[in-house]
Order: sequence, then structure tokens, then C-alpha cells
Amino acid sequence: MDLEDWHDVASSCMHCRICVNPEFHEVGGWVPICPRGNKFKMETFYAPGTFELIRAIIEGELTENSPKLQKAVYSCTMCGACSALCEIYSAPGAKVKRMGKTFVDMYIDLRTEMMKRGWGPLEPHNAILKNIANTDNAWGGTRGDRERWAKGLGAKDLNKESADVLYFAGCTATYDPKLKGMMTTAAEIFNRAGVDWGILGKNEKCCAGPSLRIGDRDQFKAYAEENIELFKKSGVKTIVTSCAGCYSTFVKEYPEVADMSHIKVVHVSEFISRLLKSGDITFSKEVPMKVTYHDPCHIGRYCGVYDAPRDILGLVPGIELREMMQNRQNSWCCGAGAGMKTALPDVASETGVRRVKQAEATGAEVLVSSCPFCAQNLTDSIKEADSELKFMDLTQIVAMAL
Amino acid sequence: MMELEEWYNVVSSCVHCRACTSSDIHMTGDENLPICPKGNMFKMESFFACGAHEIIRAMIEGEINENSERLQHVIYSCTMCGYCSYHCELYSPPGQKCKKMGKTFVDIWQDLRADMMKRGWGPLEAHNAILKNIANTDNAWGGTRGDRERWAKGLGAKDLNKESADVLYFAGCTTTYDPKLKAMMTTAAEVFNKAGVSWGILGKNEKCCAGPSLRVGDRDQFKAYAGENIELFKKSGVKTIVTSCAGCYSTFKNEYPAIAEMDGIEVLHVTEFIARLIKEKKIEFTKEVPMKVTYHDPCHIGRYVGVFEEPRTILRAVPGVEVREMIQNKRNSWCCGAGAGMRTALPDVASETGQHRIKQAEDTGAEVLVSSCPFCAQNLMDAIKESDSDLKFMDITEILAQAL
Amino acid sequence: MLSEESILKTLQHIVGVEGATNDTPDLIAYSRDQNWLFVPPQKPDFVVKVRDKNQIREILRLANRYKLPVVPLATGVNVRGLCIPTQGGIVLDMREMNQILEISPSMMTATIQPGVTAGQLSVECMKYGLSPNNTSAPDTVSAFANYLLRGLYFTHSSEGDDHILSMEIVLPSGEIIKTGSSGIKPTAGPYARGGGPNLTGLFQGVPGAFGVVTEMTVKLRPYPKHVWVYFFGFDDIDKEIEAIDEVMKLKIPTQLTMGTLPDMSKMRSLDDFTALMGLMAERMEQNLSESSADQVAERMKQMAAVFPKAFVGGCILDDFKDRFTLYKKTLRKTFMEAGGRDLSSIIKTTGGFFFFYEDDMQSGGRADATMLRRGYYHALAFYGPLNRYKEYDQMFKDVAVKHDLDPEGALLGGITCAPWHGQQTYLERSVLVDPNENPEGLKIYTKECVENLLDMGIYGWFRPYADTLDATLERWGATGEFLKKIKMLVDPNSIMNPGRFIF
Amino acid sequence: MSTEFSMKTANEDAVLNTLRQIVGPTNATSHIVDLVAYEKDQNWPFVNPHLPDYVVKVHNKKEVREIVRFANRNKIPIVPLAAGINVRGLCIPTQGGIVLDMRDMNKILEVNTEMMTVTIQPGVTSAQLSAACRKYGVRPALTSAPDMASIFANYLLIGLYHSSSSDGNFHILSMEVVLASGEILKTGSRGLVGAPGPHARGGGPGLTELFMGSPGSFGVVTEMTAKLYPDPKFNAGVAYGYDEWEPAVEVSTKLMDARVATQIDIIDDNLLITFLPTEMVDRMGEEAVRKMLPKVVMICTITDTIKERMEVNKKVAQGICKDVTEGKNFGIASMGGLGELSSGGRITTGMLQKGYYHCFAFYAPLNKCIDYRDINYKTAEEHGYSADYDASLLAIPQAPWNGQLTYYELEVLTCDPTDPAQLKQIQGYSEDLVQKILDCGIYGWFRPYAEVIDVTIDRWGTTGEFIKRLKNLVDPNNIMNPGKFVY
Repeated sequence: MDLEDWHDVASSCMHCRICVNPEFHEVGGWVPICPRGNKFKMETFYAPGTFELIRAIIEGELTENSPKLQKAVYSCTMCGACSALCEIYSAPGAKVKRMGKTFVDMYIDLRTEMMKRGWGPLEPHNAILKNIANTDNAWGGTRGDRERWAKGLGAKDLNKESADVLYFAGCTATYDPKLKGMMTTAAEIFNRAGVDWGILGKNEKCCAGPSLRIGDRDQFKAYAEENIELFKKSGVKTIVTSCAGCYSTFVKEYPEVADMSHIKVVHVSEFISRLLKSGDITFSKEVPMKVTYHDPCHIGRYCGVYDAPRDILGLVPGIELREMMQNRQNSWCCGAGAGMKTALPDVASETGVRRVKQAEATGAEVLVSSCPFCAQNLTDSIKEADSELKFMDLTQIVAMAL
Repeated sequence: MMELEEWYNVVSSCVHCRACTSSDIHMTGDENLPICPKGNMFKMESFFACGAHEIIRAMIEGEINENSERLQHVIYSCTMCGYCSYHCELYSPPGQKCKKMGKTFVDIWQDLRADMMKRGWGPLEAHNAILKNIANTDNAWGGTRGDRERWAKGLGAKDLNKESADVLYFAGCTTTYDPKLKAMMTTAAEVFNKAGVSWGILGKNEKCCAGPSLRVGDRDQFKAYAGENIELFKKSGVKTIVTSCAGCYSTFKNEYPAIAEMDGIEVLHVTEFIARLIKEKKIEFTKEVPMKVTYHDPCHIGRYVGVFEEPRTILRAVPGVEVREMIQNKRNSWCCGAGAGMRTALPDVASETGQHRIKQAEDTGAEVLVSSCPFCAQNLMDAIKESDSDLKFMDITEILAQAL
Repeated sequence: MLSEESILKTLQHIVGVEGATNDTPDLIAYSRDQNWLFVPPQKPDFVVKVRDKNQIREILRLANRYKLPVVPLATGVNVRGLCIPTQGGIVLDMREMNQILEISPSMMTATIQPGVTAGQLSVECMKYGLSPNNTSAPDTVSAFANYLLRGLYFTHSSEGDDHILSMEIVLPSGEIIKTGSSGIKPTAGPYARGGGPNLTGLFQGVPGAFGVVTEMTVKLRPYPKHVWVYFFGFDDIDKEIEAIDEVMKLKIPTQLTMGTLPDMSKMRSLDDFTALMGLMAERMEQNLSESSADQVAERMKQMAAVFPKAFVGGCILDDFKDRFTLYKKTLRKTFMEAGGRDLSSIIKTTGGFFFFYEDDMQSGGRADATMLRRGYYHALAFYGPLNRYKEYDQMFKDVAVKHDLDPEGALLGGITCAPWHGQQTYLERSVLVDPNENPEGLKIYTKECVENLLDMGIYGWFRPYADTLDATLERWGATGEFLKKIKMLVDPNSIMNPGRFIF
Repeated sequence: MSTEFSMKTANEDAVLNTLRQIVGPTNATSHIVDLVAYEKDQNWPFVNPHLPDYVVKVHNKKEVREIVRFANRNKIPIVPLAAGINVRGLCIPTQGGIVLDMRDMNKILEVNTEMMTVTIQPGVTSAQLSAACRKYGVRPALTSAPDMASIFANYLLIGLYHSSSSDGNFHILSMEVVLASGEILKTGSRGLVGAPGPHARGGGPGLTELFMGSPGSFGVVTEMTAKLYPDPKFNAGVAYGYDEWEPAVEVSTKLMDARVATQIDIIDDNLLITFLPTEMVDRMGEEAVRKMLPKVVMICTITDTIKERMEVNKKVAQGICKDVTEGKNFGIASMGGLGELSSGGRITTGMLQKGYYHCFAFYAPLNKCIDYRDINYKTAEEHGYSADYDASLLAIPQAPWNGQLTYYELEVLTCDPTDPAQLKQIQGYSEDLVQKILDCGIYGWFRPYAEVIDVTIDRWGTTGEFIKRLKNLVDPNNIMNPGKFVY
């Protein structure tokens, strides 16, 4: 939508600040939930402030760019927590819910408007957009390297062959060597379960979620159309992805670009959970570990995938899952979202370190999640907080138990 | 009797708690009622006991060093009913100190008026008339000595100047010289005869008990008369003195012992004596007296001495009489207003205080207001007229006379 | 006058570069709330984040010297524009000054700073087995400001609305006043009312117009182990009021809310219900949002058959089992004898409103925030004797008819207030006119209702909201004049939240 | 024939004539005989006696207003006096001027059982009000001061009540004050024209409490509406004697936490004796009575309108007392006079028996009770009193119980100040004790008595300054009971 369409929602903010702290009965304490506001404190950096900014921009009260405006707009990780809370209690949330949207959609349209007016995005964001334009991925990795991880893992080449399941690895997991394990374990699980799967290999392009969240709507539209074409051409019925970002983009954003109803998009945790339930794979080895699970915003708050990862961990023999104080829809963001890691690393780091501290408080030895962005940021944050915690992806745990 | 200065410690220990200005609600039917006639009438603090204490302190310290009508008004408008003393005695320092000395505030007020006379600041003209009468005619009313015994003619009273008897009936000047009160004496005589009491009177030689002189402030006249009377009583050889007058009774009981030895002569008020006769079954009441009455406790036999029950036993003994208590009764009675020379010196105080009591009597729904003191009788009768109430006043003896 | 740059530089010198700003985006965030119709939006000139009272003191001295308006803001959650800087100046944002300085179980007190929210205080107190007097406002409000302005509490009918023991105020001159235990040094603690005139009352009920309150000690009570929520229906409002009076005089209920209900038979759909039931409907709408249209209609029919003309609802909280059961028994008996019907079970299953409050009533929460879901929450709130409820209700209906609004369109709710002398009852008429649709209509309606209420006689307004102030001033006589004198005494340059109270 | 007594006196002047025009010839006087009654009270060791220049009996608000305006114009001090029995010299005109005697302005204007409020004038005494209310089946807050006291002034100065532990001691809802300028200020709901009654507190800043806690130093309060409470038909009591103080304090704390008591009194033996009927003490002799009494007694009275609630509360109270220690059960009945707890009475005048009632009264937390006791006993001994006989302590926990708000009274009841040596002794003891208590830390004084106020001002810091500025605002010419409060 255009920014103007949000005028009614933006000006109905009651300033009740329900979006600043989660309901203390659920969380058992009075804790913050908005990474941006918690760091910069000024009201501008909380949702009510942003609503007034949007209203001011639409009404022409705010007519010129400023570093403070950029900082306010681009320091938001788009974790969706404020929207989840406002939805229950207050006016803008109720209106947005009736529209079938969340505040994240408004923030995306705000950044689109910023780009349209030439007020943004920030330099590091432009680097990402350029990378995507040139190399179909945000990291500037070569197309050739796209499929290197899959060599010898029995993945069909869906450009030529056909299969039931398309495994969409996602750029971040593909090009970050530290995350290679996410894909290889996924492949091992598919093979073990006898799943008929394949990958697009070289032709796999960025889902363009980051472009959308940075504000380049055109780039997103172009890539979305191409990808949807590609998916239709590959004839698969199900797409499984390990990347939470890709998952939410396929589920929530792509349907608005073109019809995606014929393909079912499933996150790797949901897929594995189904395989376990159907008995295609079973756990045999003991994994005596105390773990705590971090809900990635893009599969949790965005799409409500909370239980699948916990079901999986629940079935792993010998494992002990300890919930953090802030979990499920009240989770604290890992800090990497919406291009934060590249553009405002201090926000990403400070947010991540706070999450690491929360994980330590549970007494767990391992912090588990299932999203490459969370993986990157939480691993860095563990180092920065020089914590003894170890970070493992959900699939790595599954692999140990197989 | 003491000099005013000797009261310095007592009066300066007043804590101004004003217990002397209103009744304790637990004693007066859960009502917070006035208790001081002059304070209730003139309202200013100086008219209450706590004001009087400060005035005495100021007179002793010299802060008040000249007479004034205001000072006289404050001092002489007190009927000396003793109610303030009773309430102060319960908890507050001056009352407690007096109690330990075996005295009450009335002693203070008497010494104050003695001091006023000594300073030549008092008493009032009307009081001087009383003192002159007593000096000349041995009674406050100026009645002739001859008339002293007229009431007793033919009632079988022995002449105790010559004969002897067990009981000396001391009529008292007010009862003797006020014709309206004659019945008080004649009924007393009738009761004595009926009960076979050997009694007599001093007749012409009966002199004023000089209580009024003391309360007006003339301590010398009181001392003189008291001495003579005590001699007379001892000479008459009686064992018991019975009097109808509450004033004489309290003077004999409280003041005379300090003047001279009374050789163990028992002093009884007529109500005490009759109550004893009833208990000893010497007299009984035969006739029905269907009457609703309420009894007014004269201060001088009630609060001064403590005679509360005897009058009530008499009334209860009379068949058909229904006794109804006023809201302020017994030790908490409201004064009739006649005390300490009030009727002559400040009649407005006497009248208003009396009318206040009449209203209380009416509130009980009684037909007859009964009492047993000539001063109360005079003042309450006048008060009934002034407030044109349809109450009737009867002395207690009149009631029992109807039942004999 | 100082230039804007030098003022900003001085402010940043006091609170640090990050703490003070005049960037437009920051100013915009503080410029309005939903009460814009009665409190016109206005950007402040500066926003300053303060952390302690010395910073506040320096800022006030600066503002006093250069006559810069100062608007103290604890969390700013009052939806009545009390913190909108209508005359510009400095917004003193105390959200980060949110320490709970002390919770003393033996003293049963808590000493808090302005930024402490109601939820934060409830959570901390629970750790000691204690509980503050929980406000029924959402838990994001500042407990501090709520006590200062005397809010509504789940213990309103047994503990009343005065919960501050003592407080510390910074005056524009920079002086620091200690009320309550009258600040005799060394004091045994800033806890209780000391001797001499008690200034605490003077600085209450005033939205920061006499000085910046920087610290306060409030009463705590044992955590209520037992909670019972009740809902009785009456057909005769007079009998109901009598029963309420009797129950209040027995000093039983912890919170008691009452009111009349519109004619239920007119309800067909959820929208009818929302229009008719006003605030109470919000949570119901949420509960029913998942069910289908005919399920909703069925639920409406069920309720219409049962709903009474008037209701009494509320809760009883106690920590002693047998006293708690005694209260339950007595309250139920009194209401039943007055013709009340115990509708608790039916209401719990059908609509649920009142019962969605249950755990809030015991430990505080944000259920009340559902009232904000329509995007506007405009209400006329005042104190008056309960026995005049019908007169007030009739007046609101007449004015509604006069402005062709649905007379049954809103609910006059009442919450009884201890110590119940004068049958002091908080009365609120929620106005369901959407200011965006019909601003002028709402203004006329409100002005007329305010005038009528003042003519009929009320004890006083719940709070000095903008829409009630001007009509009240002429009727305040000498008291109004005296309050002006007090204002001149403490704030001669009128920098404290100007225009918000008297002048 | 009524005799006319003139009130003529030497010092009659224009002022007296004006006053007489306002209130009538017999109601204003400057005659020495009338003035001496207002010159002193028993607290003269700390408030030196001083004659007023004029005494005026007023009967309504209009008269008060005219007199106040006249006095303000001519800068004549005004001392408002409701009953004047505060035995602490609060109504002694230390700077002369007019004593405004409101004893006969004593109407109970309205007893409203529906609103549970009563509207009274200054002269209404506690006895008068409690008796009047009983007819309606309600009771005011019954002061533990003697019932001759003005309940109006008692509420204004925030007294102590037989239900302070449950009803607290703030009983005024709204009032009318005549300021020095003659303006009539109406606080609470009275302020708003057309309010449905002077019954309750209105919104906005609370001005009522501004005029409480000081002896008429901010204006003459001419009318107030106070709270009424249901007359408790059922009352019970739990009383235990202890030989140590710790259990008494612990039991009282637990009882207050449980909110079961109407009133809790912690009384030591020296004070307890004054409450026993004087005949009993005289008959048995003080020594024998002392042996009978425990060191300290905790009396918990429980009154209620609902029988079962009283039973429930009593059961809880007894449970608490048993859990702490098996104290010696001390029947209330044997307390004689204390039986007046439910109807008000004069028993506490007994504390004045010895002619002088020196006491320090302040607010502080209950858990410092034993510190204050030790300070009092030690200071008393240092000044030649005996801790066993002379120094005594009374502690009454107050609602709201937060901050363990407790009223403390440290007394010496055995001093007769007319003896110069004892006068020097009590003044020395008093000076020493004030400093020690302030150093130990209190919440605040019970009332601004002379012997504590000047010592406290310099410790009151900016709050003291602010109160002075408030006083200056309402009373620029400082005519309102000058010298009695801040200055």
C-alpha cells in the first residue's frame, strides 16, 4: 500500500504504550520488548512515536529528511512485537488486524516512501540492493557457489528434473560457510526420510525479502515475479526452506505479487516435525543437553510457527528444553532483522547480547534457533558477551539425535 | 474556713478541662446538659468554676486589685449548688485536691465571699439587709421572735427550754416565717405524735442557724450564732436534732463541727427521720394517694451531705404514688436557683434557674413536683407561676400527711 | 531570551547529548494524543530525558529564569492530553526515571519514581507477597501519576482513592518540598503523615501544575489470596441503589461497579451490541470475533433473554479465608433480598465482560485497555452522590435526544468510593460519538452536559480535564481564587504545565 | 426585679465598641474579670500566661467574618477558641488581641445518616455530638480526649480516637474557613457552587488538609462536615499483660497487619494507673495496685455492626496473641473506666489528676517503640525522675498502617510545676528529650506544641520555609493565633 493509505491507522494511536512492555502475567516480569526503543529511549524510537512520524509525513508536517529521522526509521528490526501486543488491546492494532495486516507492513511502506523521497535507505542498505541486483544474493556470492553445498547430497536439479519438494536454501545460509551445516543436515534428513526433493541450484535467486524491508519495492516485485515463475515451472507441490526470512516472504508477501496458492510453503522445522510424526524419521541417539529455544520473529510472530520446533526438541531423547522468560509471541528479537546487521550493527549487537543474557539466565548450555540471520547474530553476540553458551541450529540438534 | 490565700495551690491547678460546665452523658440519660446555673445564664467563661478559679488566683496575686460590678456579678450569682465540685472531683486536679482535704468548691466560694467582705468589696446591698435582719431578729426575714413558736400552738410540742425530750425539732426561720410553708412543720409534728416520738422545740429561743450569713460572706456573724446555737443544743440535752430545712441541716452537719464540739448529738433531716420511723414500722401509710410525682433533690441535703435515698423510700412507701426521676437527679440534680441568698440579691438568676428545673419536671409527665427544703419550695413555687406551668408543688411531708 | 541553540546546549550539558533534543521527529512524538478535540496538538520546543531530581532541579531553574513552560511526563499515558505542551516549552520525559527505590514489607510501603508503571510495581510487590492498590487503568500507566491524580482502583470501594503517604516536589524555584512526614531531618522515613498541615493533598489532583513531583511513598497491602468476582442483575434501579448503600455502609466490597443497561432486545448483531454496550463490549467483540455471524446472533439472543435493566458487578479481595467467605455470604444475601439475581455464571459464559478482569482484579493488568480499541475514549467523569444516579442518567439521555443521538447509546457507570461519606460515587458517561466523524457534535454535547451537571450539582470533577475546566472556573468562587493564589505562590512565572489547570 | 450589673471597665476603647456593635453589648468584654479566665492553662511552664485584650462571644459565621476583617485591618491578633481545653496553651493569646470564644456557636447543623455525615459548628463538644448521633444509631469518630473537648477542634488538630487503629484520624470531609482577608474559603465539595451537599471531597487539589494540624494559624474554620460511622452494636476485647515490651509490640504489629482491631492501645503501668477508678487506687493504695499490674498492657478492642465479622476478627486476634506468647490475660472489665470506649467519656481527664500533664506526642514507626521507651526512661532518670514511677509511654498504632504509623506519647505525670525545683526539672527534661527524640528520628510531631515547634523549625528545611510562605499568603499581617505555629 502507499503510505497515505495508513493515515487512519497512524492517527488512531492512543499512546497507551501497550506496545512497550509485554503483559506481565504472561512473562512474569516487567520487561521491555522493543529493541529500538529500549536502546534509544526517546519516544520517537517506540511505535507511538513512529505512528506520529508517519502521520506527520503524510500531513506534510515533516517535510525534510534528517539523520534523526533516518535513525528512527532504520533502527527498527521489524520484529512485529509491538503489533502483536497492540492487536489484542488497542485501536491501531484492531484496525490493522481487520485489514489482515500488521504494523510491519506499515513500516515497510514507510521505508518505501523514504526511498521514493530519496530520504533513504542508508549506504550499507544500498550495498545490499546492489549485491542482489548483480549477484541475486545480498552477500555478493557467485551464482556458481549457490549449489556447491549440495554436491553429492543426492539433490535433484529441479531446472531439469521434477520432485515433490523444492528445498530453498536461502542466500544467507548458502553463502555463510559457518551455516553450511543447516543445509547439509536438512539434506541428510530428507534422504533418511526418503523425501523426493531437489534444489534450483544456480537458478536459485534471493527471495528479495531484504529489498522489501529496506524499501526497494520495485526490486522486490521483479524478483518475486521471477521466483514465482520459477517455482511454477519446477512443478513442485511443496517448498521447504530453512531461512525464516524467505519463509515469511513467501507466505505473506508473495501472494500479493502473484498467485502462489498451488504451492505449499513449509519451514524446515514444520517439515521435520511432520516427518517425525509420520515416523519417516526417528531419533535413536541420546542428546544429553540443556537447551533453550529462540523463536525467530519471521516464523514465530509473523506466521505463528511456535510449536513445531518445540515438538521436535521434545522428541529428542535426553534433551532438556528450558523456556526463556520472553518466548513465543513475547520473544525478544535477536536484533538482525530488516538489514540491521549491516546498517546499524550496534543495534543488532546490543539486542543480540540482551537475548544471550536471557538465554544464560535459563541455565541452558546451548542456545537453539532455526533461522540463518538469528544464527549469525546470536553467534556474534555470544562472542561479544563472552558467554559460555554455544549456538546450534535446530537441524544440527536433529542430526545428532538421528 | 480558710483564708483565700490558702486556696492558691488548688485554684492554680485548674487545667481548664471544663468538666464543671456540662454533665457527664453517662450520668444524665445520654444527654450533654448544662450543670452550672450562672454559667448557663451568663455564658462568659468567668461565670464558670474554671473562670472563678482564675479570678481567685488573680485576686491572690493582685492582678485583680479593685472591685467592680462585674466582679460582684460573677461572684454573687453563684447559688453554691456544688455541682461543679462534684464533676471536678471525678477526674480533675482541683476537685481531687479538695476531696483529699475533705472539702468541696463550696468552701472555696464561701471563703471567697468572706474575703470580698474583708476587702469591703461585698456583699451586695440585698445581702446586707439579710445580715441586718439576722442580727436584729435572729432570722433572715425580720420576723418577730414571738412568731417563732406560733405554728406549734396545740401540737403537743414540749418546750425544751424547760422540759427535756429525745428529739429537738429545729423548724428553721424560712419554714417558720413563710405562711405558705406552715404545713411543713404541722405535718412533721403530726408524724412525730403519731409515731409516739418524744419531741420538743426551742420556741422563742430558736435562732437562725446563720448558714445564710456564712454563704453571704459574714463569717463573724456565723461564728457567733453557731457558738450560741451549739450551747443551746447541748443545754437542751436532746440526743437528736431533726430539721425540715435543708440549709440548716447542711450547716449543722458540715459547718458547726468546725466551730465547737456537738457532743455526739445526731443531726437528721426530717426525711431521714421519717424514713427511719417507716423502717421501724412506727408509722405506716393507710390511705391511697394516687399521684404521679417527681422529686427535686435539694443541694444542701443531696450533694452537700448525700441524702438521696431516704426521700425516695418515703415516697415509694406511700401507696399509689408513682415516682418519676427527672433527667438530672440525685447527685446530678439541677439547682432550684434559691441558694446563697440568690432570691433576694439576684432574683433573675433564681427565677431562670427555677424555671429551667420546672421544665425538667414537666418533661417527666408528673403532676406534682416534690421537694424537702423551704428555699426550694419558695423558689420552685414562684418558678411554676412564672412559667405558668400546671405543675403543683408539694413538700414531701404534705404528701405523707395525706396518706396517714 | 536565550537562543534555541544555547538552551539546547545547556539542556544537553545537564542531561547529556543523547538526553535532550529539539529534532522535529522527536518533537512530533510528544505532540498529540486521541483527545486532540479538547487539547489541540502542539509540538514541544525541547524534549529532555531526565534520570534524577538534580537534573530536574537544574532544568526547572533554567526554565523559571527564561519563562520556558515545562510539562512533566511520567509515562504520558492518560489519553486526555494532560502532557500535551499546549504552549510549547520543554517536555520533561521521566520514563527512564523508573526506579522502585524501596519496597518495605514491614512498613507495607513502596517508594517509587515517576516512571514506575503500574505493572512494574505490581510485579515487584508480588515478590514480597504484597500488592499495591492496583489501578484498573492499563498496567502501562505510571502508577506514580495515577496515584497523584487519584485514579480508579480494584480496591476503590474499600480503600478509596488516596494512597500517597508522602512525596517530594521540586518547585520552579528549585526548592525541594517534602510532604507527609514533613521532612524533619533526620526522619524515621519518608513514610507516613507527620504532624502539621499535610501538603500531600495540596499537590494531588493537579497535573504537574504546582511543581514536579519526583518521588512518592505509597501504601501497600497484603497480596489478596482470595478473589471473588460477582455480577448481579436488578430490574429496579432504586432497590439496587438502596442495596448498594447498605452494603457500602457495612464496609464490605473491595470494588463495586454499577450502572443501567440498555434495552437488550434491540440487539441483533455485534455492531448493535457494541453501539449499545459501549465500553463493555470491546472484550466481548474480541471473544466473539472468531465465531460465525449466526453464532454471534445466537449468543446475543441468549444474553438479551437474561440481561437485567441494571447491574452491580465487582470483586471482593481478602487475605483471610473465613472473613472472605463471610463477606461473600453477606453481600450475596443483601443483593438477593433486594431483588437482585446472581447472573455471574451466565455472564461468564456468554459475554464474559467483567470476568475478563478477574486476574487483573487480584494482581493488576491491562484488560481495561480494551476500552481503547475504538481509537477514541472520551468520557465525562465526575463525583456525585449515588442516590442521584437516576437524575444524572436522565439528564444525559435528554441531552442525547436533543442532539439526535441514541439515548441508550451509552452507559452511565458508577464506582462507589470509600469512605462512602456523602455516598461519594465515581460516575462516568462514556461518549461513543467518534470525534473524527462529528467533532462539533461532540463538543456541543460535552459542553451542554458539563453545564447541566454543574447546574444539578456534583461534588467535583474526577480530574481537571480540559473539557470541564472553563465552565467550572466561574462556579468555584473563593476556592478558585485561592487556588490561583497558591499557583502564583509556587509558580510565579506560570511555567508548570501552563493552561492545564486554572491558568 | 433584675439587678443590672454593668461591665464598665477602664480600658474600654473604640475596638471594644466596634466589637460590641458586631456581637451585641454583653458578648464583648475587656473587663479584667472576664479576661483572666483566658489567661493560662496548665501548660504555663511552656506557654507563658498572657491576658487577652478583648474576649468576644460569637454565635455565627457573619460575626466571625466581620471581626476577622476588622482585626486584619487593625493588625489585632485573633485567637480562635472552640472549647479551649487543649491543655497545651494553644488558645493562650501570647501576643494579646482578641479571643474569639466560639463555645456558644455550638449547633449540630445536620446529622445525615443517608450520607453518613454530620455538619457541625466549632463549639460542638464530643459529648454533645456522640449523644446526639446515638439517637440516629450512628457515631462520630469518638475522641479519646475528654468528652468536654470540642470535637470540631479535635478533628481540626487531628486528634486520637477510640478507633484510630481502624478509622485512622482524618475525619473531616470539607470545611469553611474565614481567611484573614474576610474571604470565605470552602474546601472539598463545598467549593463548587451547587454541589449536592457539603458531604464529600471534590476533585482537584485537597485544600482541607491545609487548614488541619495547626491551631487556627491559617484562618478561622467556622463550619465542617465530618464523617459518621455506624454505631457498633457488638464489641469484644482482647487484652494481655506482658512483663517484657517485645511481645506487646510484636502482637500489636501482627494484629494491625491482619486489620482485625478497631483500636489497639499499648499502655505501660505508670499510665495505666491513671485510668483505674480513683476510689480503687486510693482504697488499695498505689503500691499494691502497681504490684498487680504487668509492666505493659496491650488492649485490643474489636467493635462491629456485623456480629459474625466481630467473632471472626476476635478469633483471628486471639490466635495471633497466642502464637506470639502466652501473655497474662488482662480482662478489660477490670479496667473500670475504659468501658467508655464505645460511647466516649471523661476517663482520660484522669491523666491530669496530678495537676500537670507533661507529654511529648509524635508519630513514628511501631518498630522503634523500645528505642523511644529507653530514651524516655534514660532522660527521665538523668533529670531525677524515676523510670518506674514517673516516666510513662503510650503507643497507639494508626490506620493507615503503612509505615507502621504509630502515635507515641511519652509522659511525666507526677510533676507539680508550682514548686520551682520541679518546674526547672521538667523544663530541663523536656529540652533534653526533644533533641534526643529528634536525633532518633520521627515522622513528625502530633501537634505543634510550644516546646517542640521552635526546635523543629530549623530541622524542617525547605518544607518549613514553604509552610511559612503559605502562612504568609493566607495571613499576611500574621494576626491568626500568632506565635503558635510557624511564626
